[in-house]
Amino acid sequence: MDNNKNQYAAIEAILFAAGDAVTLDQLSTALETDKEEVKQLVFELQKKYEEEDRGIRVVDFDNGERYQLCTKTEYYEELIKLVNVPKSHSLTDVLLETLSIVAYKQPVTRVEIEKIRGVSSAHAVNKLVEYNLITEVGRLDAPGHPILFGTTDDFLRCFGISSMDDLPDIDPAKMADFRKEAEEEAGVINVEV
Amino acid sequence: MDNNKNQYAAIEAILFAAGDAVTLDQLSTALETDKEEVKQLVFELQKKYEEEDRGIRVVDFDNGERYQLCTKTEYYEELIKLVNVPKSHSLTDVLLETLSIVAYKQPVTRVEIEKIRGVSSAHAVNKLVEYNLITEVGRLDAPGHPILFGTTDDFLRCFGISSMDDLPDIDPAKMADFRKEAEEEAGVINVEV
Amino acid sequence: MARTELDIKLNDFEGPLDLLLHLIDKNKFNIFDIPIVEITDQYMAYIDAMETEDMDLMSDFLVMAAELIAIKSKMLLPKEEEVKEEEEEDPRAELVKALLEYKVYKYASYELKDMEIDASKSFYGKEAIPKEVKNYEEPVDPAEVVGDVTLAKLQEVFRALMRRETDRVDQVRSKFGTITRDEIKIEDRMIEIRNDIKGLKSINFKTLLGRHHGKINIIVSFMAVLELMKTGFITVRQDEIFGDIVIDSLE
Repeated sequence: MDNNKNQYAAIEAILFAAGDAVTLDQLSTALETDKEEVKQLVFELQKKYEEEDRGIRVVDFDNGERYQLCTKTEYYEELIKLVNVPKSHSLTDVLLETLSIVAYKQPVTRVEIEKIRGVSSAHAVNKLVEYNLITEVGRLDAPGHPILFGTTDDFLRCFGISSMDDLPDIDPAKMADFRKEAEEEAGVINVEV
Repeated sequence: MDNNKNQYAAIEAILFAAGDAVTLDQLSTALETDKEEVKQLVFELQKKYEEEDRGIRVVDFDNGERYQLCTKTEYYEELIKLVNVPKSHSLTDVLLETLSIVAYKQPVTRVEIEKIRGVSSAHAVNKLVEYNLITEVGRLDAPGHPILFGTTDDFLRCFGISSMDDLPDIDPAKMADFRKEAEEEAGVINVEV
Repeated sequence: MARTELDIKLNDFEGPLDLLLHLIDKNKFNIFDIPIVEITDQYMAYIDAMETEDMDLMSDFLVMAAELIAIKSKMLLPKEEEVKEEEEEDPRAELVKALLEYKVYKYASYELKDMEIDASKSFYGKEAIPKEVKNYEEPVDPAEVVGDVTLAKLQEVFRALMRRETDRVDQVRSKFGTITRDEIKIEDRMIEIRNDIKGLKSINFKTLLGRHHGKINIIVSFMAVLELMKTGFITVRQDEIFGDIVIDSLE
């Protein structure tokens, strides 16, 4: 039997059965194959799923640290006719705003979030924790040891990204864009930001 | 795009997302395709899953009234490696005590073991049976016909002896010695029992 | 400003920064050169018209109002020498920085919203571990379990157990209550022994036991003998260690 094929099938079986994300370590242990090879196998499997016009695909999180199966978005139409769409918590603007701060600034404390938003954010933070989109990732080494928040795997799934690298750019370049925009509008340059 | 291929993908996506069994009616509705055709499609899909050395397959219930995805049994081994965290097994003091009683007093019932140990020993006995160090060797001819336990061949192998004759003597004479010893220590005078 | 223009609840804004960005946008102000007097006036008008029962939110808006007023007064202060002015920081700098940073995350949150809509079209599966796998128990290698436990160790454990078992029985001595529930009581046995040996010169303890077999009986008999000795009905002799115990009646 083609050994590689079996490995693909084994990965598919594992990912299917697990339901949740499976770590590269777990796959490597289950397949008794070293991690680099597993990574390569999954990569090829991902391509197979693409090519063969399959209904599912393999998503990877954190650059191949964790893998999970999910349906292709193309079949959403068929799915909603049948599968009870788990009414995903509607993320209000407040929650999205708070979430974007956590996503880009993590690990971040509630106080830092509030400083950026200019408004108390306890409720929003609690809701996001409740939705398992953010979670405590540690404590700040400061008086009171405030909780540091970071995003979860559910965050990645919810926004269809595989790692924080896939977040839309809002780095200094984006900031500069905003400034340029504003400057162009007014033709003034005078504040150091 | 090949229409059939898309239908296969749609079925795969639906079955994957549903998790549970999906009825032919539901599939027919979701695909907007009549039932006979859907049946044929699923049949072909089943064959694809077989042929392509895939890790999952479509099982059907009630002659194609309901369908569900499941892992191929060939890959159970990998799943077991994924799910089962290898536990380290060793003889705890409790197990050791229980084993020594079975070794030297066999055949012996659980009640007798408990009488000697002074505590209930069901868990320890079960564990030793699970480890195949002791096993049922018969039934006591008494009310309830309690199980008599004795040591196994694995026991002999593990302790590097070839038969129970190789056990350090704890024959009745020896047992009496033990008791005597114990009684002496306890300050009880030497009494013939 | 007409009341109708303000007919937006403050709850419609995420916070004071959101409101300020709205005002800047609406008035087409330059964010780097905000006309502080004007924006403060408009801001205050919103606050006055504010309908919110959320005191937390209200206080956040009020804090910003105070800040705006502080900036305004700083800017209205008479300027010192020309040279100094260039080095002096614009009182609005902090606010602008905050507004820009906030705007960045607000922008990002819109992007996230779009991404969420797309991502929600993918479905994840449920755990589907077959029962056989779930219930599977790894067969344990007995050799691994035994490890380096030797036969000698096993024997040692057994010896210790036997010793402990005797100890446990001996402890009964301190728990007469539990014995009295048995057929024989020490008191009864004392009477029996007194009757048995009455008129006899002496009797061997083993003979005395007679039909009284069993550990408990031996112990109870022995305790009874000790008791009778204490109360002066008998004396007890033992010529050598582990030798026979001979009981002499004093009655």
